[in-house]
Amino acid sequence: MAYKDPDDMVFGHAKFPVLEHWNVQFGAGYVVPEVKVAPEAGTERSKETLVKEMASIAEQAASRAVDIGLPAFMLEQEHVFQQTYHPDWGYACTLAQAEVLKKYYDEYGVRAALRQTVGDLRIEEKGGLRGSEYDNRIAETIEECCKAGASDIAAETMGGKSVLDYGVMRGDIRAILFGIGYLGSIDMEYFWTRAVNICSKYDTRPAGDTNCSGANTCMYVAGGLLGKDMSHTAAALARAISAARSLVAVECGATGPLKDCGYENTIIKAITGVPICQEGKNAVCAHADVMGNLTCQVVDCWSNESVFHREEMGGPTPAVWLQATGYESALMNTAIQTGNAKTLRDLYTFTDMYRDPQGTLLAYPNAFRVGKAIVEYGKDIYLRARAAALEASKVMMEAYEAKLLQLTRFELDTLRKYTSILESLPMEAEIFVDQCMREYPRKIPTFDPKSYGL
Amino acid sequence: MAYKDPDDMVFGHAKFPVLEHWNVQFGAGYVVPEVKVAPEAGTERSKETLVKEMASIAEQAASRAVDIGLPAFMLEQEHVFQQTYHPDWGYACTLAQAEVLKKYYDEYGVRAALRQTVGDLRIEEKGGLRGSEYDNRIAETIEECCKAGASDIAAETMGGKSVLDYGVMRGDIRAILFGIGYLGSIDMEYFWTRAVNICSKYDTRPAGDTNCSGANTCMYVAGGLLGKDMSHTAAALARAISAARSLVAVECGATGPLKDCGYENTIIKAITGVPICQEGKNAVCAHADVMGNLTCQVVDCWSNESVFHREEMGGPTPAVWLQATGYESALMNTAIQTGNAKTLRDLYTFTDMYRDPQGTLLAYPNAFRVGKAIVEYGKDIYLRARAAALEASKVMMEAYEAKLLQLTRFELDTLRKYTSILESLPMEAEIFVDQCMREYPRKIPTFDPKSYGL
Amino acid sequence: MAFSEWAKKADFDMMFKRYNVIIEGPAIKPEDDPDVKKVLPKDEPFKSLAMAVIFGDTEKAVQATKSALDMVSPLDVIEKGLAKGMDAVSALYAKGAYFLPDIMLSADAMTAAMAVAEQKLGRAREKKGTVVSFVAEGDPHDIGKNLVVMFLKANGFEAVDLGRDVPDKEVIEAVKKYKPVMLTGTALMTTTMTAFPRVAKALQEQGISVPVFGCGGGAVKRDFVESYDMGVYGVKAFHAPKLAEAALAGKSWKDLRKEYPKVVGEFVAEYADRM
Amino acid sequence: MAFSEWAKKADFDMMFKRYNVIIEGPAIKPEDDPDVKKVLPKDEPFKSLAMAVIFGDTEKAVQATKSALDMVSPLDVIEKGLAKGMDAVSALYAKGAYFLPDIMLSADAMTAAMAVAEQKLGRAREKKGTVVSFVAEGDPHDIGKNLVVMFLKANGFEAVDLGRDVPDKEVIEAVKKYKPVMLTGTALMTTTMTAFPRVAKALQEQGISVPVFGCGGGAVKRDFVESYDMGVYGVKAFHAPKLAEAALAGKSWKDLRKEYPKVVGEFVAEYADRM
Ligand code: B12
Ligand code: B12
Ligand code: SF4
Ligand code: SF4
Ligand SMILES: [Zn+2]
Ligand SMILES: [Zn+2]
Ligand SMILES: [Zn+2]
Repeated sequence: MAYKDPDDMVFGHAKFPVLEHWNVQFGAGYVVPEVKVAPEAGTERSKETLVKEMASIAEQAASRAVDIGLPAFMLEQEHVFQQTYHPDWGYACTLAQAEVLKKYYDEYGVRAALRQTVGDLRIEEKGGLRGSEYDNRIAETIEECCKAGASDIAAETMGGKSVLDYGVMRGDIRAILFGIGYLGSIDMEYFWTRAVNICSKYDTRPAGDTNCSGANTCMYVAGGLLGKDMSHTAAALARAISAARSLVAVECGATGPLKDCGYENTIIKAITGVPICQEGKNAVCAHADVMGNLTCQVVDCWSNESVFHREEMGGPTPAVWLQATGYESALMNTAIQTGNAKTLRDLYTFTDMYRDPQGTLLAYPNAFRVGKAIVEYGKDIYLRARAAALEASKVMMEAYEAKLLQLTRFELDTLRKYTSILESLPMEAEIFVDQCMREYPRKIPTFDPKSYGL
Repeated sequence: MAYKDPDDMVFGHAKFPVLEHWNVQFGAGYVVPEVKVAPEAGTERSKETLVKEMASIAEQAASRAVDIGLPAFMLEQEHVFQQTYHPDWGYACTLAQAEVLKKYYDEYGVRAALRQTVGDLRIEEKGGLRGSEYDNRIAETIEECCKAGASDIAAETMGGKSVLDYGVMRGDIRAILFGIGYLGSIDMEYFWTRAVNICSKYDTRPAGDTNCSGANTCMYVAGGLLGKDMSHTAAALARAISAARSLVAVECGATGPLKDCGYENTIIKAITGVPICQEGKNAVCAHADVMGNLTCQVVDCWSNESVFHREEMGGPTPAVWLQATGYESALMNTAIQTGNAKTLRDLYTFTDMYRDPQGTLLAYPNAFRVGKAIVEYGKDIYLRARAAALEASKVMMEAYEAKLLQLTRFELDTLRKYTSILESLPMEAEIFVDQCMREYPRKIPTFDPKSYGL
Repeated sequence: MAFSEWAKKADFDMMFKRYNVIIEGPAIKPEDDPDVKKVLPKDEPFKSLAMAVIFGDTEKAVQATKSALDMVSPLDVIEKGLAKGMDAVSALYAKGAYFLPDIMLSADAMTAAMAVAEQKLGRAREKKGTVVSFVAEGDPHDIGKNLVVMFLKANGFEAVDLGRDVPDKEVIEAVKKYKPVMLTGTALMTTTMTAFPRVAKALQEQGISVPVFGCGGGAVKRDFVESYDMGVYGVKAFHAPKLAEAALAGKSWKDLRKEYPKVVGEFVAEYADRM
Repeated sequence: MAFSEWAKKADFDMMFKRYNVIIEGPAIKPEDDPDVKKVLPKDEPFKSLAMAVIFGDTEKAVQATKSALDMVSPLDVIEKGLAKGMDAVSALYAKGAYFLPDIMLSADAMTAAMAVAEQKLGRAREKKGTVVSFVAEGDPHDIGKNLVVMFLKANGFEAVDLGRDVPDKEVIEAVKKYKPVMLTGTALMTTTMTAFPRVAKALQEQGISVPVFGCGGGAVKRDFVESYDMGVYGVKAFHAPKLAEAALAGKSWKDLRKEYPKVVGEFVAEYADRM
């Protein structure tokens, strides 16, 4: 564990800060606001139109940063298919944004970071995850983005998705554990070893990877309090498991700041001390979650998540949303500067700690506990993922029994049932994998064991 | 002054809380989130389409409130022209929203308030402010909204606009003082005596009035740090003056919660103790301001300002924006419940206190000072408005001299120049009015003295 | 970390409310639910068949089917027994008493039992109709599409699942081949949903008309879908079978745009102006 | 209230930066600004005329005009003197060295001085062209329109100001009457901007064509304006004279849509994809 005591964790501070060009630090004593806007529909039709779209997003964001006095910001661009599929598009789009940020940095001294999040185009059932055309193009595009001036590279890889999806639909916690915890971890190692390698040749950080395809899928399928597709306790278990999986990128050399939608990042920060991005109450136009404040608790870079690129009454969305995350970051930075960071942190946390079981799990003292459970099993990707889920279950049951966390019958039933299934799983990875391999390849047509060296 | 010490003011608490139906209290120990969405273009074409639009906004907001666990919320609808011009439209639109809120209140127990903000259709140069067709229709529509179940009525009246606009364009501080402070106050008395009277017959509160047409116009014309249309110190002076003007509604019997865009509300709360709505960092899609956090400092109802009614990736805008204000309110309510309200308040304030002179002025200890300057002159609408501006000037100069507030040459020059003009103005209202009446009717063709009984 | 102290003094009701817990009535057995009662057969062997589906118990469903087949016809087993169970499950899902995995398990039980009945029947029971489903080219987001396919199957439709990242051409080929009563497209990105108007146009140009082209997914919004012919904006996956049924009953895409909330039988915020 | 203590320990640079203060260069006199130098006449009496306008000094401008008229023609006074001063003011505004009230005062000085010159001339100097401006029906927001009118006037256009809350019919009548080179509409609300397409359609139906119909204001966005013929989305009020000049020079609304940033001569975020 990078931290001895969860109380040592606070927003804007990481054990291992990261420095990127144009003078931006993450985790070095201040929170950086992030903005992210998806290209307008239709701009993907040609390289030229997409490049212009990228420049326009950058320009709109940077000019607002200056207009409201933000000391620093990060611009993230999540690649659409074409940006990653054509490495030369990836290069040109990144370059266009880098030029804008550099101009503002030179003119005003505003610190600016540029994140390129490549798209994970790989499809298990179409060529597999390794060595396919899609796979090779991703590697090429990462390199082109580095060349063009990206400050860091992130991704949201999809290893284990086929099995996870099956698990979600059937409420099969073993499939969820196998999909995210085991298969996901294997693919992460493949993907990030390579990505770290490429980035190391440039002034570009290999930032990290979120389990969007797993834990976030569960969170969005679970939905709000009235959602009827997945139990919120089950989504919380998936989240705990995902921490063991997303940790792999850091083990492979990713430095952070970890990607914004990794709600598991608090756990990974507790273990490794790398800075993290997060999203929450200023990402309402993109996602609905039930913990808008809690995710601020130990954040180093505060994001809005992708929104439509269009005009609002208050200006174009890159401006408007940077203003939203910029003001929240300013509040956190004020708390840091005045010595009130821990109080504000605890208020953020407590606001959502019992709104929903997912918040209970991720509240930083509890997240810390899950982190500890993970490291106890070292590099055993199966056992540590299982331990994470079991500790998460304990956390939620304790809160429920203390009458702090209220649960519906459905939430409580699934929690109990899944816990006992998890407890009954074998203590050796080999046996577990054996069991899974007997069942899932048969039941899930899109699952390609070769993609994981199985 | 309702408060002896500015430190006694804090969000969620007002000296004189207001109770509205469906069990909503303002200023009674918790902050209520507000949401407001403008009808989609084209829905104004018929009564039927507008009524449906209103119901849909209400339904989308209420269902999200429940989905993320908000204990209470306020829905505000700022009337478009047709809603106020046709009293029967006003009735039907209000009724449609009231029915939705009542349904959710009955089914889930979620507290809900419904504000109807009538449009001030009156045009000085077309029939004048008093007794014109437009004027009469406003009164009728207020009554219809009360009948249909509005929880409260608000407005953004435009008295003094003609002269104010002239003042803004020429940088004429005397015209600004005359327009907002003198003419504005006269019209407020006319408008609100009547509105209070109508509301008193129903279970509907007369909430209050913001100086959108004056101080906000200045604020938006001033724009961001790089704006080049109006000095930010001048906009701050206009704001101080507007407090003396917006106070009139309360003197006429308005109870609050005062309207969200009244950035002068902190001053009025200090004087009168009524609860207030405010907007700021969650209103980015509507307005760009330079004090997104500060406006939370003593708020009782936290708003998003009007946005387009459309779909975001995270849902329809009524849902999305209620989530944004709902989460910020939840943070404040957590601070209240855990005994940290004052710390959070001060963090909000300090974040923007020196970002811009407008923030310096409105920081609650300074706002309190301006309030005191106003009450010293009792009911003399001219002298108290002038005193407010002079005290505001002092506040800004002190902060500048203490090297806390940085000013550009332009900001400093205008502040000095305007202050000396204000100082040189006569100490009797009559003389001041005389001077103004000799100049402005001649120079401003749209100014109609009869509208103010002059 | 003052949480335990804070928890003692804070009134949580002022911070949040778990409405899902608040509105939860007493636990009742599925078969006691009034909406289930309406569809549940009263007589044996149908009741047991339906109940096995309701509980998502594959083994029991197969067992009950086997013994029922001694008494009644395979078609009756399916239509008066198993299918009624599935109707009950849909009702429970719609009201929030059942959740997605429950439906999946029930669908599994239904499928297994039906296989037994069809074996006796000597052929597959006729499906209500065929629907083709795809995820747009360049788009990997397929959970929504998977749900659509699942709900269609559970409701007796033949659902042809083309997968994700499907080139326009393949979609058009499939429509030619299967002549579906409905085509469904899912896209979650601004830059992939542009496939829908392309596909719609290509179909028109080739003179192929599909009664309904249901389009949905994250970034897709109603005004976008209504900007090209055939498109009907789909909000929830479980609306898909209702749309398909309406199409079978002769409704056109124009009708469905206008009557969406009526067709799916519930309040739909996205169509609030057409209620 | 711990503000004074906080102020001592806080590093403000981590909370905010006042970039307007940071980038402010040393105070220079307007006449020393390089862009002003480019347009400022070197010789008297023109230099004094221009300088009086630059300083927004009505008295001096009138005075200087009176004495200049003894030496040079009224037209030269206006065109080689006063107008150059106004050009300098525009340049200073565009770069942020001058602010709105400065421009207004300069415009006042210019107007007063011009009146004197025109008196000598015996007639009003010819305006560059006529522009008609209005705020849409039901909309009281008129500051943007007022700015547009002011900038047009300051740049030598005849600006017919129809006011706010103007019925469509009045707009059309005015266009018929004045045959303007440009019509400008301002609307700040979603529910009033719908006047623009109505007006555009009515004009077309009556066979009246306006080279350019510039539309702007709060809720108005480019895609909306480009959804009807003649409309050109106007971003900043001070762009209005540049658009009018381009229209005079023969550019159509189609050209202006494409070349907006070039025409107004600066980066415009709203047109970033057309730079
Ligand atoms: C989970 C998720 C992922 C997962 C998907 C896993 C999976 N198995 O599908 C993963 C990690 C793979 C992923 C990847 C990416 N994602 Co993603 N993802 C999401 C997320 C959070 C949820 C999507 C989801 O599964 N929702 C739940 C399902 C059930 O909903 P659904 O599909 O919409 O279906 C519902 C309805 O729409 C309806 N429906 C759907 N179709 C139809 C059809 C009919 C006929 C009917 C009736 C109904 C219907 O039924 C369902 C409800 O019952 C969304 C956020 C959002 N707001 O949508 C982003 C989102 C779609 N992703 C986004 C992005 C940017 C990406 C990436 C490009 C990021 C990157 N650069 O790496 C990559 C894709 C890379 C690539 N290959 O190009 C953006 C898209 C932005 C844009 N450009 O428009 C979104 C909108 C998030 C955001 N706000 O930024 N993502
Ligand atoms: C100040 C203001 C007011 C003032 C206006 C005072 C005045 N003298 O005009 C007052 C108080 C009167 C007012 C009233 C109302 N307002 Co108001 N108001 C505003 C506000 C804050 C600023 C507007 C402003 O003056 N901006 C500064 C000027 C300079 O900007 P501008 O006009 O857009 O012009 C610029 C450009 O657009 C451009 N431009 C404009 N036209 C043209 C044309 C050409 C050719 C070119 C090149 C350029 C160009 O030039 C200018 C820049 O250089 C806006 C917020 C916003 N985001 O716009 C809301 C806003 C317009 N108001 C709003 C509302 C709802 C109202 C009310 C209806 C509220 C109510 N119910 O009482 C009332 C109107 C009642 C009625 N009669 O119907 C909403 C509209 C929502 C909607 N439905 O679309 C807005 C958008 C705020 C919001 N987000 O909620 N308002
Ligand atoms: S969930 Fe949020 S983050 Fe993950 S892909 Fe999706 S959008 Fe990007
Ligand atoms: S400034 Fe904000 S509030 Fe005032 S009219 Fe305008 S919008 Fe309504
Ligand atoms: Zn993500
Ligand atoms: Zn993300
Ligand atoms: Zn307002």
